[in-house]
Amino acid sequence: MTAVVAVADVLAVLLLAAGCFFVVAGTLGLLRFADLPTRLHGVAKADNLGLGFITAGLVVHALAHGGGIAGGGGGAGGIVAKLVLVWLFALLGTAANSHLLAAPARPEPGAEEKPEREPGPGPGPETTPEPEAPATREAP
Amino acid sequence: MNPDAQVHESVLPVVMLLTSLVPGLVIFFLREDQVRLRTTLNMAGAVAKVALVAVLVPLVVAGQVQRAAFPWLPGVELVLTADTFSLFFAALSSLLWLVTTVYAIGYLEGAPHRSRFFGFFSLCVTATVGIALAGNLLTFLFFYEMLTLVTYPLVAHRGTRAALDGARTYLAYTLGGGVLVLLGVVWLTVLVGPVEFTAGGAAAVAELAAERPGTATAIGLVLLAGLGVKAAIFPLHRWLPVAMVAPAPVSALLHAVAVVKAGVYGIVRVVHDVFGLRVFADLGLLHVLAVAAGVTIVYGSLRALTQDDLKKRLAYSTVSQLSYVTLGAALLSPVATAGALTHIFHQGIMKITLFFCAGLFAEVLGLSKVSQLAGVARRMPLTAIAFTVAAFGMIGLPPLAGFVSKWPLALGGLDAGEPWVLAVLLTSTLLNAAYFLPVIHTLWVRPPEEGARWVTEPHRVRSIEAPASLLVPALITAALTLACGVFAGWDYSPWQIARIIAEGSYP
Amino acid sequence: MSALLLPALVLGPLAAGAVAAVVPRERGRVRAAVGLTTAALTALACAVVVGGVATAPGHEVRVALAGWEPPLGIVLRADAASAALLVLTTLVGVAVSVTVAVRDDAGGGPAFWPLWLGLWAALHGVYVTQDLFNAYVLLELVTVGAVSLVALGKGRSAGPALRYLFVAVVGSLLFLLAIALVYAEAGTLDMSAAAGRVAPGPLLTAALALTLVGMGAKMALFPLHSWLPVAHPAAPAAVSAVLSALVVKAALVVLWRFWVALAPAAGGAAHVLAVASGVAGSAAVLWGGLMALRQRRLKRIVAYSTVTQVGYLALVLPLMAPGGEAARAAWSGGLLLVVAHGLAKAAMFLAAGVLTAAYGSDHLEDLRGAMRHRPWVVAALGVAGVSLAGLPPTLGFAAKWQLLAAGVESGQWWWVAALLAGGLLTVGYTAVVLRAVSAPADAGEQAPEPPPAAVPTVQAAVPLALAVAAVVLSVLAGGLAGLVADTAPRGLA
Amino acid sequence: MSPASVLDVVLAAAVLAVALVAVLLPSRRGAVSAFLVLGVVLAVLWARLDAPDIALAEAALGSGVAGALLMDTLTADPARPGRRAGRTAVVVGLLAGAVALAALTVVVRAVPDEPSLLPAAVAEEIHGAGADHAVTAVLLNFRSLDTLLEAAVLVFAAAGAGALVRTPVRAPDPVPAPVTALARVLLPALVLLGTWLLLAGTSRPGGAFQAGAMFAGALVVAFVAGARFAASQGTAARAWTVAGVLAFVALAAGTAMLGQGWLVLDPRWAGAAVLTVETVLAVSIGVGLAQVFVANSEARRVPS
Amino acid sequence: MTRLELLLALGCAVLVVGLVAHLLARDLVRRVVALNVASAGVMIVLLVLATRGTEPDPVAQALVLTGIVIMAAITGLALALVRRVEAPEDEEAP
Repeated sequence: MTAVVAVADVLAVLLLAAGCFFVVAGTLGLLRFADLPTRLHGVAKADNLGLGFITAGLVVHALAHGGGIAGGGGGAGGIVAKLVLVWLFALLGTAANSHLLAAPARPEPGAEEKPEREPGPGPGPETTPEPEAPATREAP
Repeated sequence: MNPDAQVHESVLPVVMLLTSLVPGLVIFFLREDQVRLRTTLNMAGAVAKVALVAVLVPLVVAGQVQRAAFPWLPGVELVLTADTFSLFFAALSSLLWLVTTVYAIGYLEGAPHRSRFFGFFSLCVTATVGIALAGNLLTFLFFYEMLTLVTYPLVAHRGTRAALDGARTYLAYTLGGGVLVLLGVVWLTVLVGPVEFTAGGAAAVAELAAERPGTATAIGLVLLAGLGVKAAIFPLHRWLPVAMVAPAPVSALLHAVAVVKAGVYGIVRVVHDVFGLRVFADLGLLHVLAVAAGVTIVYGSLRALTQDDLKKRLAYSTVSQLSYVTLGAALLSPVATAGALTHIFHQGIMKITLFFCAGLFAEVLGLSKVSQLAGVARRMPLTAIAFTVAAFGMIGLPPLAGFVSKWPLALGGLDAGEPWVLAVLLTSTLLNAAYFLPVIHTLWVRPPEEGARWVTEPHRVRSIEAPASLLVPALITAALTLACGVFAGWDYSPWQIARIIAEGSYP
Repeated sequence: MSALLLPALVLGPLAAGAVAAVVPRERGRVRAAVGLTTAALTALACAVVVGGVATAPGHEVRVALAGWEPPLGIVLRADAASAALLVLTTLVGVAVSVTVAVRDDAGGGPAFWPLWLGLWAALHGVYVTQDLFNAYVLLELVTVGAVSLVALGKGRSAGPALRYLFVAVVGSLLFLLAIALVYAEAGTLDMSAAAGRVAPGPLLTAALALTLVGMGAKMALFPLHSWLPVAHPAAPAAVSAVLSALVVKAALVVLWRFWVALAPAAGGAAHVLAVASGVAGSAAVLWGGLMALRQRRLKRIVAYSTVTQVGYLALVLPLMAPGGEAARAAWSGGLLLVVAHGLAKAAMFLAAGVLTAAYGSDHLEDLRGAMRHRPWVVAALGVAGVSLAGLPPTLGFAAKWQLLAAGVESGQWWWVAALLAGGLLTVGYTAVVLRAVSAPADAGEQAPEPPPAAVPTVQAAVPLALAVAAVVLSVLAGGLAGLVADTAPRGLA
Repeated sequence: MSPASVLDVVLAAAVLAVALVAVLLPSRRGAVSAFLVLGVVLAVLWARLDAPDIALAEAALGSGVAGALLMDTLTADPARPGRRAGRTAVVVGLLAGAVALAALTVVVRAVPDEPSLLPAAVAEEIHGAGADHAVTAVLLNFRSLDTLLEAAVLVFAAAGAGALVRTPVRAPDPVPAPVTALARVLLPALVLLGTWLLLAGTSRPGGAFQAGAMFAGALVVAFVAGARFAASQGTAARAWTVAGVLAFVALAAGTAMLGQGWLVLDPRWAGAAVLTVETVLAVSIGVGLAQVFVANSEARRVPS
Repeated sequence: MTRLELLLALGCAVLVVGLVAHLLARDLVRRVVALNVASAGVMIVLLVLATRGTEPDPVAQALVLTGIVIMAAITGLALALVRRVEAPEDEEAP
């Protein structure tokens, strides 16, 4: 029996590591990309995926150990359900936020194509809260 | 203050206070035009108080002391006792309050803010009588500070810039004094518990003086300095001339009776009934007090010489005369003490007459400078007579009241072995003559100047030279000056009662 | 009976405040009606409780809420000190309620009532609570109520209100940390229970220091006072009266109770802190007095006067230190001063409010004719000034007498000097106000004073009523001091 | 006491780091964003300190509602550039801070390591206290006055903030499509979660305040999504805001008149009393916090 | 350095950081944030005290819960005041 638990633990650790990797990748994307849509794209996609892996890792861990730090009723099943719910709400939140942040930047669908833009794509209109975190972003 | 008195718990002392407190509070609420009601209230209060004094004097002389005590804070209580000395001062206050009320009603005819004036006027007398009847140091302090508060609006009554400035100086000095007295009283009460005025000084205080002379001396000095402000001892006297901006009745009552006498009365109480003469002398404070008084006597008279404004001259004269009492109280001889106490009474009567006359000259003829008074006697003979009688009394000519109180002071000085007192009294008498006689000479002998406004102006020939309500009080007090001198032998005269009180201080 | 009523003192006005909040703002009269009935009922309840305290054997009325005794439950205890404060709060509270009921904008609009009743309930709570954390929550309720009331003032009152909120919350956080440290050592939150379970050491010293600084900030003790002269004048007239007379006392009461319960066990450290409080108090007395002399606006003078009086109240800590007779005198003197200052300060601010309403501004130059047109309001200012200065025959004199006696008894001459100097300064700025208000007759060349706007007579009479109360209550001073004397604190070891 | 484990050290470092970032970022937006992160990290710390109730409250109230209020202020960024504090002031501040911190750490080391009296007392008395979960029992029975006054603080803060609003409140009209979509999903979920938290409070971490925060979140989402009922500051809204306090006072008065004394909950019906009060309290806190949010959002709206 | 001392020190550090930043900051919203940080510091101290025994101390936790709710209410009031302070002058009083 302990063999299954050991394998589950290894699997959980792997999944958690993958999750962390994707979250870090998403954050790097946020910092490295130039304009708003691409940065939004990076952080939304990668973080959600990372969170999915972390949730999966925790589910495996919970199944293996029958209840974890969250404790509470419903044994492993309850926890798994709650973890999945957490992930779903996180997805819902990120989706809505991405839409809201990106909406003003997208040109109106009906408007005609604007004449040739001036050379070099300037950074998208600054609507996102530009965190002056000491990110070393060299000007485009 | 007499040692063998039986003490009766009675409500009389409280009634003494209420006779002026209640009318005062009611008058505050009267409208300006309710003159008749205000006058009746004033007069009723004044007469009632004098009547009460008349009732109490024989009782007290017979040895029954009326006492009323109220618990205030744990361990300390407000005490009102009507013993001989307190009644002596209360009699003076109520008598002169009655006379001054009449004078004030006449003087302020048609003036604005009279309800406010007479309200504070009554509160002022309440405080003065409160000081007189105070049975212990705390009660004395209570009314001493209240007196300052209620006299400030009187001094500032006219509301002119000069009046307000004068009142501010007055407030600064007297409150400074008040704070010192407060410190002294708290200090003493904390060390020896509540101090009752007892003839010959409180035992507990004597004990303190024996154990801790340093502290006792410090307390004595603080109390003397605090009381010295109101007793106008040099250099704390500067507020007195400045407060002359007040209307005449205020100057008369405050600076002849209420405020200044409170200070001197306080000094006598502290020296005689708190520390006791012997203890005060041993601490060496008696000598300090005597010297200060001597200096003030001479200084006051000197400054009076140079004052052209009549009220300023009288003010400096008061500064000097007050220190007679302090000097008398600071000499180790019963005769001097008796003289000092009598002088409280006599100086009050004489000085109030002079202020009344000054008020008359200012009110009727608009003259406030001595130089302007040339030949005024022709126009206002009665006022001039009253002024002259009071002036001669102040100089100390027999048979007037002044002589009756100055002579024992001189004897006391010799009796106490302080010959320099005689020299001070002599120089002061000469100086008094030097600043009063020229005024009398100007009044009677010098012809009125041609340009003088009151001469050329056609004046209606009235039956008497000034409104009766102003003239009669002046004449009454002048008559009193004469009576106190002539009938000094009468057993209820100020001199006799003063002698009884003085014996109490030498157990 | 009074034990049953004690919690009603806190919960009654609270519920009334909640009800008043629900009444729509347009129906101002209904809110005023709720306010006035609550004021009346509260006054009755206070009378019963104070009577209960006076007659109860140990001079205390005690209720364990929810039936749980400490250390688990919260205990409300009204002793002589609470009785004095309840008397003060009732008098000032009724006066303020009547003033605002008679004249709406004195309270800053209909929103005044719910906030005021909530504040009133919190004040009652602070006076009677025995539990440290309960005191913290009550102080926060006082702060929220007071800040919101300041923000009702006309003109730019939001800035001063925010500044007051920041200072008050910083003070509360420091006090909360002090509670945490005491709880860490004593294991209980009840003050009297904790007193026995604390020992001299860094924890208790830190707790005392934090409470002194925290409450010092909330009651505007010098050097943490700069928000008060900005906030109090900005508030509507009736609110500034409540702030200076009552709200400042809430933090003071908590400091005193904390000190009386825990300082004796702290040994030497408490002496050092008491002296620090004394120095801050003396500095406040001098600084407040001097600044008050220099102000040209009436409300700012009165605000700086509060800074001075808070200085006096801070002197009580060092005066209580030696214990014995001095501590008893200092404790009863402090309480009398709290009541005397509360009445006098409320009278002064309400009078300033009437004059500002009549003359449109509180600059001394604009109030020239006030003596002639509004003699009774000026009289209230005068009598209040006399009581603040501690001159007879007012209650202030009794308080000052007790404090001086304590100072002399324990030989602490510095505080005696500060007390005396403060009295003179107080008379100083009162005289400045009285002089400015009674326009000198010979200043004929200035424009004749503008006829004052009509002010309801009741609103003009309230300040004088409070000032006279300050005089009349001096008769009760003995009773109160006696009541307090036997429950006085034991001195610092 | 167990030595500090790696997780504790990492967590402590994280909290301190985020706190420093939150206060040092010069721009208002940066500070608020960092504050939200701090809320989450603190929630983790509370969970680590075996305080799930507080973790819930921190997430829901500390960073949730307070975060929403702060984010709301960002939309009205003032044009005024932030004046920096004077050089000397900064130096003095830092020095004072360092000294204070050093003193506090010395003091804090003296904290005795054994538990206080109260956990044992609570454990002993909890059986009849109307709630099995210790924290809820303390909040609503042993120290019920604190909870009542705390709700009062919220009521009068809402009243104070409401008094500052000058013009009538209108729900935001141009509501972007994703918001309505999100609202349609979130609203029922939040209400359901809130109710669950409320009911769980008697036996597990949860209770009135966490549930109240959930309801407040629901109302805020409804307001942002343009629902008119969420924007109203009418009598109904104010009635609900004060309902919690009034219910509590009514209970207190009732127990005083009829029962054995103020707030004395008889074990027989203690559970029912606790639950009813908690329910009214939760809704009242939800509406109260929402009123504060609405008052804030409205206070910036310039009457066009 | 036991866990208790570490976390208590953390609480004090966060409190001091919050208070100093609150007193130095000029921007009103940053001051409100700093105040919340300081409050979090005190809550850390209180909660760490709750973990001293085998069972977590429910009373200390109740105190922290009350503290958090109060801090949220005060933040709401403070931000409403910030709005009034920064509102353009034309908004007259009611």
